[in-house]
Amino acid sequence: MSEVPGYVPHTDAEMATMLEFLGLGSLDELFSVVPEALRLVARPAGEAGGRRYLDLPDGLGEPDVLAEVERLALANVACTGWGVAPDAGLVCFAGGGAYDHEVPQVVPALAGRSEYVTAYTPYQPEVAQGVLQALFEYQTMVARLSGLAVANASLYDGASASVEAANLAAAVTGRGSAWVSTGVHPHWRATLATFAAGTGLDLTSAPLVGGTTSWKTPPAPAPAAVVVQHPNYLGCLEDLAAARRAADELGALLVVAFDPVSAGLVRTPGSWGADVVVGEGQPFGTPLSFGGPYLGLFACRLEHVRRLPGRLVGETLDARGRTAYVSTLRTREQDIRREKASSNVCTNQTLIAVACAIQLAWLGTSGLRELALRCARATRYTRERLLAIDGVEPLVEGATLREFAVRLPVAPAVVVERLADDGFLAGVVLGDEGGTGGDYGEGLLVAATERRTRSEIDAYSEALAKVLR
Amino acid sequence: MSEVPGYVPHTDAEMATMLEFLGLGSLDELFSVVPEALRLVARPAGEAGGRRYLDLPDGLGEPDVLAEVERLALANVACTGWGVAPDAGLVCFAGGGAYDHEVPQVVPALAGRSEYVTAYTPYQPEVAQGVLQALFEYQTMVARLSGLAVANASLYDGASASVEAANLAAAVTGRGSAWVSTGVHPHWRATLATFAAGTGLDLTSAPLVGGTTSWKTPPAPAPAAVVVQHPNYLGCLEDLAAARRAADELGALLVVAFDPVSAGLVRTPGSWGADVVVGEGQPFGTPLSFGGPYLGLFACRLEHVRRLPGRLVGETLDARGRTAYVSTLRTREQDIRREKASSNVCTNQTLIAVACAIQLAWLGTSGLRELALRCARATRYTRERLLAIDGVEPLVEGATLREFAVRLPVAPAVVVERLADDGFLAGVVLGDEGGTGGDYGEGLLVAATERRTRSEIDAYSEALAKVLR
Amino acid sequence: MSGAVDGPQPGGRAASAPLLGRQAEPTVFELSSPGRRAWSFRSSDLPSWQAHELVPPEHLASEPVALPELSERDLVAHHTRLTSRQYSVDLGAYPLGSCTMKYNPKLADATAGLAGLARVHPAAPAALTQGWLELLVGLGTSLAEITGMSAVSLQPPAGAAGELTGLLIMRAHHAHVGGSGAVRTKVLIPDSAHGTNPASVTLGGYRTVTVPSDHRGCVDMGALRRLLDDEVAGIMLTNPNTLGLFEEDIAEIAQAVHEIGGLVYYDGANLNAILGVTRPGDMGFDIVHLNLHKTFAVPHGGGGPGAGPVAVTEALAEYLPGPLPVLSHGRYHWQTPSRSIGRVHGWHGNTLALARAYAYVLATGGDGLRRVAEAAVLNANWLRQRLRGHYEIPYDRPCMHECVVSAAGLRRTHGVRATDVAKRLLEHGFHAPTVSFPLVVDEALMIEPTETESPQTVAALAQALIDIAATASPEDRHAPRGTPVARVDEARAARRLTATFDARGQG
Amino acid sequence: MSGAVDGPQPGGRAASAPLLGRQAEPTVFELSSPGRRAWSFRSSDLPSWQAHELVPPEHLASEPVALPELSERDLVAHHTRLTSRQYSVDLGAYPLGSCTMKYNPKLADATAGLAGLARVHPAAPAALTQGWLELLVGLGTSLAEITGMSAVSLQPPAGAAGELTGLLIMRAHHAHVGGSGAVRTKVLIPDSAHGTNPASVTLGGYRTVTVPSDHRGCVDMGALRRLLDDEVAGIMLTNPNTLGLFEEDIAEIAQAVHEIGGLVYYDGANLNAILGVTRPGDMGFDIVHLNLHKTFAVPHGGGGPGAGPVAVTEALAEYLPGPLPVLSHGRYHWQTPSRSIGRVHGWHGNTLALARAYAYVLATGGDGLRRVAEAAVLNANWLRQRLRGHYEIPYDRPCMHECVVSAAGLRRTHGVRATDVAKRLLEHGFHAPTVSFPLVVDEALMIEPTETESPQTVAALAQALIDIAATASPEDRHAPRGTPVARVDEARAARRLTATFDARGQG
Ligand SMILES: Cc1ncc(COP(=O)(O)O)c(C=O)c1O
Ligand SMILES: Cc1ncc(COP(=O)(O)O)c(C=O)c1O
Repeated sequence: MSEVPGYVPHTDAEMATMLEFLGLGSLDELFSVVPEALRLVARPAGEAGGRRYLDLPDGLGEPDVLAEVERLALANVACTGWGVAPDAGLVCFAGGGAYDHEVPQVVPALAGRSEYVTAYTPYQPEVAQGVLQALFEYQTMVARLSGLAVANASLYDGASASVEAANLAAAVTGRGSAWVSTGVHPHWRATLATFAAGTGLDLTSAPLVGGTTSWKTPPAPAPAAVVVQHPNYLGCLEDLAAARRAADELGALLVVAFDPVSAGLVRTPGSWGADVVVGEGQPFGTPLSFGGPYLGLFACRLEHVRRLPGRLVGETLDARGRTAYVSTLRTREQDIRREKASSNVCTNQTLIAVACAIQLAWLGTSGLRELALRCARATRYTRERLLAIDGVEPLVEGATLREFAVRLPVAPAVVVERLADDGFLAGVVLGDEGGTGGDYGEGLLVAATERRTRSEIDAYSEALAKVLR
Repeated sequence: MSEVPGYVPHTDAEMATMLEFLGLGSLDELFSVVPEALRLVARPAGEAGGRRYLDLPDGLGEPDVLAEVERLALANVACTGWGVAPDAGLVCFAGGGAYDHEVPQVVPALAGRSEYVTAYTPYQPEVAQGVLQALFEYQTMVARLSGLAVANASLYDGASASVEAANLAAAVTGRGSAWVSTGVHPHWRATLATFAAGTGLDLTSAPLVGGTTSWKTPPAPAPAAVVVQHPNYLGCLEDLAAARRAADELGALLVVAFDPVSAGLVRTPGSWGADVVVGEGQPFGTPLSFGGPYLGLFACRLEHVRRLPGRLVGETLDARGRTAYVSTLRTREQDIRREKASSNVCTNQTLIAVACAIQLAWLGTSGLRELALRCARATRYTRERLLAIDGVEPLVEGATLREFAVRLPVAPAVVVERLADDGFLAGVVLGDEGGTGGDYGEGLLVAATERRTRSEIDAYSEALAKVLR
Repeated sequence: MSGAVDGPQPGGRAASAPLLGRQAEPTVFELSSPGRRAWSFRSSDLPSWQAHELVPPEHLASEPVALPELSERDLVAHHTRLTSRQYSVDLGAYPLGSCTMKYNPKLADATAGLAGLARVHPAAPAALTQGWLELLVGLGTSLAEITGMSAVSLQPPAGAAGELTGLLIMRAHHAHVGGSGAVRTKVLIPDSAHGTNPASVTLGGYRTVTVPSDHRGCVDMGALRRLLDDEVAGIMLTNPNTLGLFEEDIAEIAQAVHEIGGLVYYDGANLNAILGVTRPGDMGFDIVHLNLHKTFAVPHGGGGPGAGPVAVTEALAEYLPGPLPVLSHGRYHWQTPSRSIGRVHGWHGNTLALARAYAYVLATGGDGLRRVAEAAVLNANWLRQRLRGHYEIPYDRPCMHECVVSAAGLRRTHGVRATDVAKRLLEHGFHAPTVSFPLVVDEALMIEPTETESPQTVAALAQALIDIAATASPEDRHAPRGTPVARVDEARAARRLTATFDARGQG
Repeated sequence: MSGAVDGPQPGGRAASAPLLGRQAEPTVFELSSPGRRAWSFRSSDLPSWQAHELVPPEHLASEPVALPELSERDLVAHHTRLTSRQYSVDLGAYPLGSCTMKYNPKLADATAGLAGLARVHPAAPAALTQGWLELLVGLGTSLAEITGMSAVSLQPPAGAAGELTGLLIMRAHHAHVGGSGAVRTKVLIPDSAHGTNPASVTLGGYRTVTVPSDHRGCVDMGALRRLLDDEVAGIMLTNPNTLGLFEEDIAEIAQAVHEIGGLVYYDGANLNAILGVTRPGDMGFDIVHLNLHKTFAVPHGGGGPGAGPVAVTEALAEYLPGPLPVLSHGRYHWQTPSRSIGRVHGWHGNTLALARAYAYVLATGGDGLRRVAEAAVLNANWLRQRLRGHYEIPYDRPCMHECVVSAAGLRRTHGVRATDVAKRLLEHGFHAPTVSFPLVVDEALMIEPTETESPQTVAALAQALIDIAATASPEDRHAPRGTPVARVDEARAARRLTATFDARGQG
């Protein structure tokens, strides 16, 4: 039996007193407005008496709940790192949009403070300066990473951010289609396609040729947006100048889905002329988490700020002239604009944005660069080791930073399965993404972050060589 | 190389500016007051040049430190529970002063808040109401558990609390000895003996006869205190009326070292007439922790409050008439009383006391009783199962609550070793305590807390039977 | 002169904490000092190739992106002080109507921190993630039982995303059953609906048609029937609605909509009121989204992350977003429904939030879920009754988990608006209720105590509201006093937009 | 009338938080409501024997001990609000002299939370606890190197316990070498010593003899020599001493004491100043205790737990408390030294605090430790220099990690005492320095910035102190304003002693 059902503090005696005040004889009478025929009965001690009750087990005490959840956790093979010993987990070489980066202890220690965790959307700024200022700092850092003037306070994930970007472009241009590079993450393209069913947006693909997007054959009519990922799904740096040119020729907006870690080494999308920059913020402060909650980054030129989806925090003053922060340009949002809103986002990913802001400040200018550099070194080293194995071929050529794709003489899914026995998550199997995808041919996507060491990479390549032998 | 040596924020440039202000040319000059001959050199890049430097490795980055500490943690076989899966750890039947009780998540969540964790002793009450009020609540609860009027704000552990109790009794009575039951934890008796070397306190033992203390042959001259543990080290409830009588006959104080969990079922020591009550607070909110930090409970009659060791928080008012808390009767303490102080305690175990206060409030009246009841049930069941095994005999008779002692046909140390392979920490080996101890004969002390389930106990007794077969 | 180092503001001064000075907290950028740092990485022993050896010259950044440079100490102090400027459920009651700001049990935090859940790559094969799949199936099954539906997708990351997902399912259904000739263009929504509903309708490719409320605060059945035609794709309802009132005619509404071939959508934001008491599926709903961050104690995180699973009838299961976790032959694997609308999330949804919700479901259980609804409804009704005579109660009949009162009277008599009442409540140590929503009520205060507040707290909240009404004065426009900042100038924020530190002074 | 439930105060109101109302926070006893509860246990499936079947009647409690009865929600709110009323290092600078309130890196918290450390029974055989023993040996070895000593016991749980342990070692040594006829009864202590030193001396069975300081603030060598005779067991010193000054004559002092057969004890509370710069062992000390909660970043926890290991020369190693962890034949085990003074702790010391300290040593390393001392000493000297002219500096020469200034001037001119300056500093967003200690300085303010405060913070701290001196007025006696409570009436607390909730109204 649940010890404290539903965490309800009321004793039976207290409930009785309250009911009496209401002139009611029982808790059931509270629900007299619910038609009899629709009502469930309370879980009967003995018999259901023909009436239906909620067919769920009674609540468990805290230790039993935790034991059950821990049982489930142990039924996964997690990636090595804090809490997962080298010989109990998998050394992670998988990426494909979710990366095994270090999350320092300050991030959970601070983002886990209950004032951040248990607050609502900051509707009362006088008692929400903590969340608001943290978001203001987040917006500033995301804007800087993207090279654009303004960033919102978060979206659900990279996929949803790319949907919002396409919608913004459609609203700005008054056009009904988008030209999307095949180098954009297949899940993001799938998500774009799902939501396009509602907005009626037409999606055309631009193919990858030798690892980067070819913008040779523009669709007609001219699209609202040219959408490119940089580095793209196969890990290759794109030619953003070419993308910008393609957009210019079509009068379209350039939407760049970027890897924010890359900003430690390569030029910002804004510096290439991107109009909208989106990205997945998971690499900064969020563990792999089986895919969520992650963080949709969204930045744009200042001229589009009134079409910015989601929340935006602005700086202002309080009645005593002190600096204060507040949600601003609220008239864009669904609760005010309703059916005329260009986005329906309400709850977003604030706490993940706060964690991201903490991690970015922990990195600082030099740490971000060091992080990107270490990823690039590990990736280069891994790539060289792997390509030295007989039968391993590059899937595409092209400059990479943290990820690259290879062709293998054995089915990649089999390789992943076999290497798991040796303690490695070998990579992401191309074409296995579900939905859109499979445009890349059979291959394995291999990522190496700053967490990978020489000895891990050596062991991994040896294990791979053994499987391929 | 350490990334941020010593967590020092200063950049080299900032240090140079500060040195300049001081008219110094280098950091070394800061230490010009240190005689040359005594000085170490900074760790040389290449050579030590004959001079000595600190022979420690350079600092590690956070992930490397955590990996090293985690390696050490994995080199222990921990007890099962949160973070240690059933098949990776030992089901704990060991007690002997350290018990495997449940610590609900609220305890670390609240006691772990950095305002509690990173504050100092509350010397500035205006900004320390959090710690002070938590300690006031702790004192109240400890006083209630002990059945005495006043409790201090914590001592190091049960052992040190018993030393302080003996010292208090000596000061109150002006006498120089204590009569200590052999049922008092051997480590506590050893600690008493260690410190008695300084205070000159004479310690005489009162023997255990059939599980409880015999007060038949009082020492002469009359002691300052009669010291008894309840339930005692072998788990047996003591006859506190007899102890009180013995103390009365000698004009001595009665010091009871109690198990605070027992207060959920049995009469408080205060109700038996104890003058001073001490105890180990670990069972309330502190994990096993390899023995520390634990929590020394200390309560006494109001008449002795001016001899109370350690800190005491009192309620008062602030300048605006609002309730406030403050460290009080400070003149007892070493920083004011100096060589005349009867205790030298300064830093104590505040955070552990706060955790204890949280856990006690989480339990509440009914939870404390339920906890004690569940321990007693598990212990009774375990005892019955074990005594049903051929060759297992009770070491002593006597009513027990959470712990009991058995005699085995195989050396207990061997049994513990063998059962560890089956996933059980079988108990505490009697006579193995080091220092004082070994007064009990060869045996195994077995504890069963509320965390032990029927199936665990069944499996344990079967494994034991197998070893003994 | 002093040899002090210029530039950054001190990070070790807590003057911004309400505990002390209440100055503004400097931004992290003002705390930054060039060259200072907190970061460290794993030692890797890899060749130290330099940037120009790794990145083609045209891509190489000429200068690094400027991020704040702080010591770990200053970073910790900054955020510890920021949190001291933030109200939260863990500090006190948060009766924000429609938001269900209940207490989030601490056990769920432990769940989300488990390495065996948190360190799992989302693209790892199902064979390596059986625990996760079992958890997701377990949660989905529980939610189906609670809502009375057949199948569930856990992908939508929030309520609004769930709504849009539901509408796309509606669209796919009509496209399939109606053939390509169907011209269902409209979705009906009551005038009391939450803003996400109409916004989602638009993004779902439909037109919003507003259904008026009647004198009871419920859907006007007559008006509804007049609006129903074969262009109607469906209707979106919350029940209880945003006035906290149960739509008693729900079965008739559903029947009427079904009769014209429409579908009935349940916005589950208010599910807390009916847990274990009645089920959307039994009421006739076809599609349901749930806000796990409301009803299932996933903490709100200052505005997310949440989770907005969608549950549907058996007939609509084939349209659910995929892939879905399924059990077959004793193993879990991923499977995409035959006519799936496709993905609505980059991976599998806000999975760690889902794990929290699952822990809550296990802890609460069938018995506890009903108790939740009972206590939530009891608290709200008690509050409504207690406030009678002190505030106007526009729809004064038994409410469910929240009650809506109006400050219109105070506005008339003292010029005090709902917002002012809300700000004054902050001074009393409570968070404010939702103000100015639902739109159908003038000067609305929408109060949802939730079941985790004790009767004593609800009584104190009521007393505070009564005292505020009793002492209302034009001065209230200057409330709140004593908060970390005084009344914030929202107009100025919009007028002189400063959305980044770098825009300071440009606004 | 209202159907409200009487008795307990509301637990869901945050009026006590400085963020809001600043009322007094009710005690947990006032929040209690009979029958309410938060607890739950593991389901165990055991026979449900009742109390009277388990406990002999004479022992059975007639009524249960009354503990507060709260919901988890109210318990969480209570302590969250209490913490909001508490200053801490994580909020801002804490320049409390002699206490070394440095920032405690977050990585150490993770260390202490590791199940593989926290869930280990202290009586488990060494074979099952090899990791713990290796950790303890590793820490002990590092501390020996840092102090320049030979052997270490990690048992003492705090500084004072370390002192007493050291004095008992001193006693055991004299008993052994001097035979039973030795009459060493005195221990010398400088007049600037911390109160624990003389108290420990008494508990160690010795008599305290005070050594005066000379004009430099150091031990008066002449006076010392006059006090040295064969009744002297030894001397206890801190170096730097509690004035923050380095005892330059330390080698001569040690030699003089050694010459009369005495031992030289090092109170390691101030070790932060000399890490990697010089070592007690090299100075001639025989016994050293360390405050790991000062120098090695174990957080102070509001007054503990700490850890006070004792390190000794090779000659004294045989007296150390035991058992000690040792490595032999590739395995770790416990071993008690031959002439051990015995146990000084119930188990192995404050082990989880030791684990934190070890993590700190690993992270800081040989290079970092010296950097710690450099920055700590730099900050303190910069501060001293900056305060010159604003406060009297009784011993105005280069200091080590802390500096002592005096408010005696302010007292003369404005009636403002050191305590008032301290309270005013709270209003500026800093914790106060140590006041009225060391005793040898009139109106002492003992300021220890520590190395983890940035130059900017130290500058701001200095500026605040300067502003306070510049604006000193008799009004300062009413400081602090704006803190959760105003100046607290300490005298009343002692006069009407109320040390438990149950004593309320009896005081
Ligand atoms: C009635 C109602 N519907 C929908 C939503 C939207 O949910 P979310 O914020 O999770 O997107 C809300 C949230 O406030 C709501 O109250
Ligand atoms: C100089 C000095 N010695 C000894 C001590 C006592 O240490 P502890 O508080 O750990 O017992 C202190 C602590 O304040 C101190 O500053």
